Amino acid sequence: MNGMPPTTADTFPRLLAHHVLVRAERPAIREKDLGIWQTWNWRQVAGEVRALACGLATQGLKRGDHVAIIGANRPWVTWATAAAQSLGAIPVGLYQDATAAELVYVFQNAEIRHAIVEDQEQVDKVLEIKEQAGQIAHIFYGDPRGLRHYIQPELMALTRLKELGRDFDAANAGFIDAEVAKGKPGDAAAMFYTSGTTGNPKGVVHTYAALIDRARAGCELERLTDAEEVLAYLPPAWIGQNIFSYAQALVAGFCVNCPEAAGTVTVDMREIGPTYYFAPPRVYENLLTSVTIRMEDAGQVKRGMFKYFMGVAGRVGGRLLDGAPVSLTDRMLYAIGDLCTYGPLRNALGMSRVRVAYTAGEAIGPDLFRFYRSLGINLKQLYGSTETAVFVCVQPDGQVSADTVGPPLVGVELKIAENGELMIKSPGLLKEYYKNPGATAEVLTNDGWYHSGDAGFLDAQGHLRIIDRAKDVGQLANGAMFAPKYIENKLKFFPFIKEAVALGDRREMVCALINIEMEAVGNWAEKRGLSYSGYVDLAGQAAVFELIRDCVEKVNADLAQEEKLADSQIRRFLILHKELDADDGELTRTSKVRRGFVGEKFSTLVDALYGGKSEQYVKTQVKFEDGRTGEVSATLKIMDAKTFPASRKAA
Amino acid sequence: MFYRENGQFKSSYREDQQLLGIRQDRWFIFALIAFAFLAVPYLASDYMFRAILIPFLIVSLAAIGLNLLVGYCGQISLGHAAFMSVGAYAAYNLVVHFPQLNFIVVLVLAGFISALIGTVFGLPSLQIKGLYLGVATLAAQFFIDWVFARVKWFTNYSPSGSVSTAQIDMLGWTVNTPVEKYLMVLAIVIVFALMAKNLVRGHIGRSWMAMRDMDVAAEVIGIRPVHAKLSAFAVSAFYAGVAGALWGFVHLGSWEPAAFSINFSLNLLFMIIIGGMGSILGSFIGAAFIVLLPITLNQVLPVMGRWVGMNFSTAFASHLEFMIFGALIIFFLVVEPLGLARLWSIGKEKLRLWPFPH
Amino acid sequence: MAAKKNGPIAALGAVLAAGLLAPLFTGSAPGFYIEVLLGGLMAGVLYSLVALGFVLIFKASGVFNFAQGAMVLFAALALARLAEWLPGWIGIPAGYPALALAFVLAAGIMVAVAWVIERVVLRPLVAQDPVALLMATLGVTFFLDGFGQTIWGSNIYAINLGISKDPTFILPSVFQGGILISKEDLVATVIATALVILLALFFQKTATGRALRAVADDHQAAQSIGIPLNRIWVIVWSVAGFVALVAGMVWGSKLGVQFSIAQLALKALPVVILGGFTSIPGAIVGGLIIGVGEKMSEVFLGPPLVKLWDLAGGGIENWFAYVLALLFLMVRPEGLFGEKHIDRV
Amino acid sequence: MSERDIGEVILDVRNISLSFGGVKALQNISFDVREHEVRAIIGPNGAGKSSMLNCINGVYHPQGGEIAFLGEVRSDMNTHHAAESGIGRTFQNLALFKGMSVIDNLMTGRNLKMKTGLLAQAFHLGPARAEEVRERKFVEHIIDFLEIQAYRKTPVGRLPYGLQKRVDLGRALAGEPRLLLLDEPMAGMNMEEKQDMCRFVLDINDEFGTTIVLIEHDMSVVMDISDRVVVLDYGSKIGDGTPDEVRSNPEVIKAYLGESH
Repeated sequence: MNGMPPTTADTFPRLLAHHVLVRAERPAIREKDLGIWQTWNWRQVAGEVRALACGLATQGLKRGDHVAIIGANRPWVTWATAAAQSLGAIPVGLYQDATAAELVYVFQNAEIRHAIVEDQEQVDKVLEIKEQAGQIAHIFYGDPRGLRHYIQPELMALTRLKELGRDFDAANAGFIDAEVAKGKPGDAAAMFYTSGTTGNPKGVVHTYAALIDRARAGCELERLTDAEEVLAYLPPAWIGQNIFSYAQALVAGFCVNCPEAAGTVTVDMREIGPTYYFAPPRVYENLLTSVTIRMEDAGQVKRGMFKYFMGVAGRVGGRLLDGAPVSLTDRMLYAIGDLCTYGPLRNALGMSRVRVAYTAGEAIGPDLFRFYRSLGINLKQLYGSTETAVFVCVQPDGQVSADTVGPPLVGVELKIAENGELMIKSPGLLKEYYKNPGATAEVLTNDGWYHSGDAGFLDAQGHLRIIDRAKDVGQLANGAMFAPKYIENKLKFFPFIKEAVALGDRREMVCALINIEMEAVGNWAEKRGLSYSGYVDLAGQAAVFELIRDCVEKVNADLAQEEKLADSQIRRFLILHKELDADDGELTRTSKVRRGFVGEKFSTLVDALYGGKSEQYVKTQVKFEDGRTGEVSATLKIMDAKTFPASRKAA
Repeated sequence: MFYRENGQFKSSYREDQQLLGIRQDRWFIFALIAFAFLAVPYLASDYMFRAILIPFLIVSLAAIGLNLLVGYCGQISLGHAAFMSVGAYAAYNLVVHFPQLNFIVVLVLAGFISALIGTVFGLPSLQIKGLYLGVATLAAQFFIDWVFARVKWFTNYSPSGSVSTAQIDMLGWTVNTPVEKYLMVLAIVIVFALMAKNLVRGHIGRSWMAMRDMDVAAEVIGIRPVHAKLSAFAVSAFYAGVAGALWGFVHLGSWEPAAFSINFSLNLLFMIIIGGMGSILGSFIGAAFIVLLPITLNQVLPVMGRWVGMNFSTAFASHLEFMIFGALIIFFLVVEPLGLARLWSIGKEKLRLWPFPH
Repeated sequence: MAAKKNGPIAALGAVLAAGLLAPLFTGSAPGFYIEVLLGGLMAGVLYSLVALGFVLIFKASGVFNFAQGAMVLFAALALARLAEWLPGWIGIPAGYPALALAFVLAAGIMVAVAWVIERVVLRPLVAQDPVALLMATLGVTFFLDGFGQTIWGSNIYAINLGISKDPTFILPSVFQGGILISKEDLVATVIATALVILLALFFQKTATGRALRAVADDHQAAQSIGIPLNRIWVIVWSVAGFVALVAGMVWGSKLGVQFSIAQLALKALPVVILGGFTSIPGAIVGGLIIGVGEKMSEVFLGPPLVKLWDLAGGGIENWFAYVLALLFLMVRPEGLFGEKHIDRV
Repeated sequence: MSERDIGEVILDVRNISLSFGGVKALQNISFDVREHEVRAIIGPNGAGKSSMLNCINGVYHPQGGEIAFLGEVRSDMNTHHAAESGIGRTFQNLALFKGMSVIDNLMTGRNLKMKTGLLAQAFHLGPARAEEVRERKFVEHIIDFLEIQAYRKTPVGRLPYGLQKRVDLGRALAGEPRLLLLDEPMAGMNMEEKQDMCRFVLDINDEFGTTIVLIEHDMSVVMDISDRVVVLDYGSKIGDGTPDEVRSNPEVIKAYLGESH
């Protein structure tokens, strides 16, 4: 049952048809609705899609048109997507929380005439922008609640649309099949709008070939079968969701499960127990925090047990996953732990059945990463973006580590530009930015290389390491690469360090300003019976300095492992006397460090660092919560950190 | 801890409403039943069967009946043993007058007769609540006691006033060894427990609980107190009747009205208080408790006596039993009104949440 | 809930009256008739005594005290055994002095019991649904029975009030052979009456008494005017305990102190149903009705029934009270003197 | 809600008088309710609002007057008949079935629709099972409608007050009432919960065309959602009409002066 579909199934509608042939009765999609998991098998799904497609045809949807789809993870979203594609139209997913203004731009940019939306809320939003967005002709809605008294001619319920479709289908048998037959792998399959940091969003156009090829590559690597269960809980407008819960489902023929409501996702996850799972690092982080918090309230015995077995897991779990040798006693210990801790924990997280779990998007802390793997959850990193149809690099089983994103996936070529930017050539690259040749030219070279905008390099094992956004990467005076964010992340992975600012661009060495994590360090201090009056005092303590110095030197140690970064080891550092704060402009509102600003604000300190002083008096304005401003002043110690000789391993 | 519920999702209401929703629970129960049927017969001694297992099963049945009335419908009964005696004497007379009847038929008929009487004595519940109803049921207790003690016809004019039963014969299978009796009772009790469970999860059970929890609201949404309460009395008395018949035929063999005295009624009440109001499982737990406590006391006390160097009389044992019962009732009413069954379900929840505390 | 019309109750009354008078016209000797009647009244007095305790507690704490009987037994046991032991312990002369002291001590003990009950049972269960409280008192019953017999012993003990048991004949002139009654019953009646008067005074005249009435009328109100509910309960239960002691003494002296007292005390339930849970006069009248009714039915209704259905003996008195109460509940749940109430949504 | 079509009078209350042992709770009150409308009864606390509802669905039996529902004239309702003839009702002080889960509470509200007998139930025979499933489906729609999916199987006792109010509403809806009586649906709620409740009330009236009579002592909320308003004060009617009429009614203003809302 788990063979890949033939290559002749080269568009999503054809893939759908293929599954109707080979696994008509297997579940294709489930939705927790009215208290139970309503299930549709592939035959039924095909029927729904067919009806919708015909319906859309009656409403004048033509090949090449764009269809806006605004909704949560509901079966009809999938069906509508497939239906549009059956007609050769291009579905454009939009986020439910998109503002009217954003909608206006997209609707105009893609000349959208047909919109398929979830409910009254979205209907209102679309009607509101009708004037500006011009040519909206049809709005179809899934949930009729509250819409009974709407009289606008554009409106129609999906149920009605399907009726029309069925009648039409009955009248013109073969029409839809003909339309599907017309589809070509090179046609645009879907369009995804990326909200660029500046300017208007850009519509990323992907062809069937691109999406299906990447989906297939992923499936083959992980040997995904039609037995997989996935939980569709991320916004459908996001390409990742489209790949994991649409493209790959259609390639491997597995079942997609839609949660009942936003509020019930965790419960639904526990019920379904997905076997194939994706989440951004922050989700894993939140889960872990909730686990630790809940364990806090547990009784002595349980806490002891938990602590002990997590220790065992830390030692053994990862190795077992990687198939590395483990002593018999450890295996037995782990088995016991699995019975009374890991197993129940996985169950509570809804991950008992997870075979493959991905994370991507940003760097993930090694401890966090190891925690899940030690539980026996096969968490792996992948690298990709909207423009690359996600799959560029994936860590294969057995070659997993916290700081790489794995080797390039089949069909992908990588090269590093001299400015350190990662260049990608892959069958999954975007066709173009819709109606934006300028932007397209910026990212796509004539010979088909894509500018990822990320700085990275391939390590000794040929695994890709992403270190920073290319534009943030600088150079040390000696010309060596300097990637501040990478260093800062490494520092921030230590629980004791809240924020860090690495300096060194066009300087002879790297120095760091560090914020301690008040709570963690506070606890640490109390355990040692150190008394302290407040942040400034604590930050000034010699013991704390030692503590942080350890962290810094650990970072240096593994920086030394990477020849390109060996020179970026932190020579000197200090602990700031105040917490970096958005109110003082040191962080962005999304709490990212504003490196430049901090550099200027604390110029005296910076000078002191590079001037080789051993301490420096400083006085700073601060805003308090209540808006008053005051001053903090302190004499800050400045320390040297041990550095290590760069290990020159043969690559 | 032993629960692995990922992937146990329900894709139909049938599945969602089934009795044991969680796979692990199903395994546990099936294992338990298998053990009771296959292993116990080889493990237990005749004494075990006679003195513990059979009485336990039968009073469990009676307790379930009482629980349906008190725990689920919120109508108190202090005279349930009387309904048991109705069942017992009904069965006796049926056997006397229609010897050819199959025992199962006899049981069921006895149940119906007792249900009839139960309904009659349930009539006051339409007029009066709580305490008052308690007294009404006491009336049932004493009146019925008297009837069987005095009206000779019921005891088939036996001079001593006590009756004794022939051996049980169903469809050719003569049930006389303790093991056979045990197996028969076990089968019957399981079936009836299942029926009770079905009732309380259906609309009839819900109408009972509605009367219990908030009778005015129940009426407002269209539940007829007459139906709800009387059906509860009838079903409850039916269970009591069957239990009574079994008690007489299988456990006692021969008995007199005193066998179903007010104290028996009170003990049944204690079973469901300790075991758990509104819980079928609780009825079993409570029954086990009340059956085992006296026996253990009688076993343990002399031993303890020897330790402390004084010998406790059997009288003392019985007094102690009284005190412990009394204390336990108060303890549970104050500390855990839902009884041991509640503790059980809490424990289960803890296992499901393991390793988290909540 | 409350019955609308008084038709049925009138009918029931009529039937009872008829039943009471019937024997006179069925040619049983008037003397004997009156004897039976008096006998019934005497028994009724005892019932009333127990019922009294009931009503007190129900009025004050809304608790249907199943344990009243057990309290009677417990008190009686205490009295009997103390009276028996005291001379041995402190060399106080047996007979009245010992009895008197024993009475005082027993009273003290009952106060202690009341206090414990309030602490262990009432306070935790306050504002629980009455059925739960009823069951709690069931628990108390069992505990007291067991406990009492453990410490006081479980044989039959005598309480000797020093009244000659031999019967006396009165009004020989009116009925030939006169009417036979025992001094003991007379004494019992006197004591009971005295007790009732005492209680009446207590409730009418003393501040505590008035407080108790306030509580009975409305718990919240009582609390809001600053009456500590818990103390009230202790007092009430103590008073009930005292009443139980008196009842125990009288009964004990008549029948000997034994376990059956606890069972007999169950009779108090129908009595209060008849009289109404909240009415002291109700308790007394109810007691008398039940007492008389039982004896009458036993003596005059029993034999014909036995003959009619060829019963194995009478024993109607075992259920008469309850069935009467049951009928009463059907037609007039609030009893003769109790007050109605409407439950609000 | 202008385009909603208000129909004929379906409930007509004619000079109802009610008193508890001398205390006059209602003094010949008369008003009518039209199909599909939202009718409010307002008045200060103790104005006799709840008593009025209790008369309409037969919890109380008025001494005087008569009530006509769907043409049937009765001097006093009985609760069961009221329920059967399509009068649903929620309670001011939550009268949920504490021991049961949300689903069971709603299912109980459905009991009038469930007919299978004891034996079928006991043996869980086909019909009983089918019925159970059928009604469960219906109840699930209500759960969906009231957005309480996350609490389906929680015992109602554990739910926060606001949600319990919703379950109470759901239980009433389960009976598919033609006339829905809401007894202070917003009492003790914060502003947000009140708005939710208003939305539900309007949606119910809109989706199912249910006629609604609701009681509130808080004028502000009611005025925007009801078509017509009756004002009670000390057991007698002092105003009746559209919100605007009522607002400008001097007596009403007087009654509400001093009332701090």
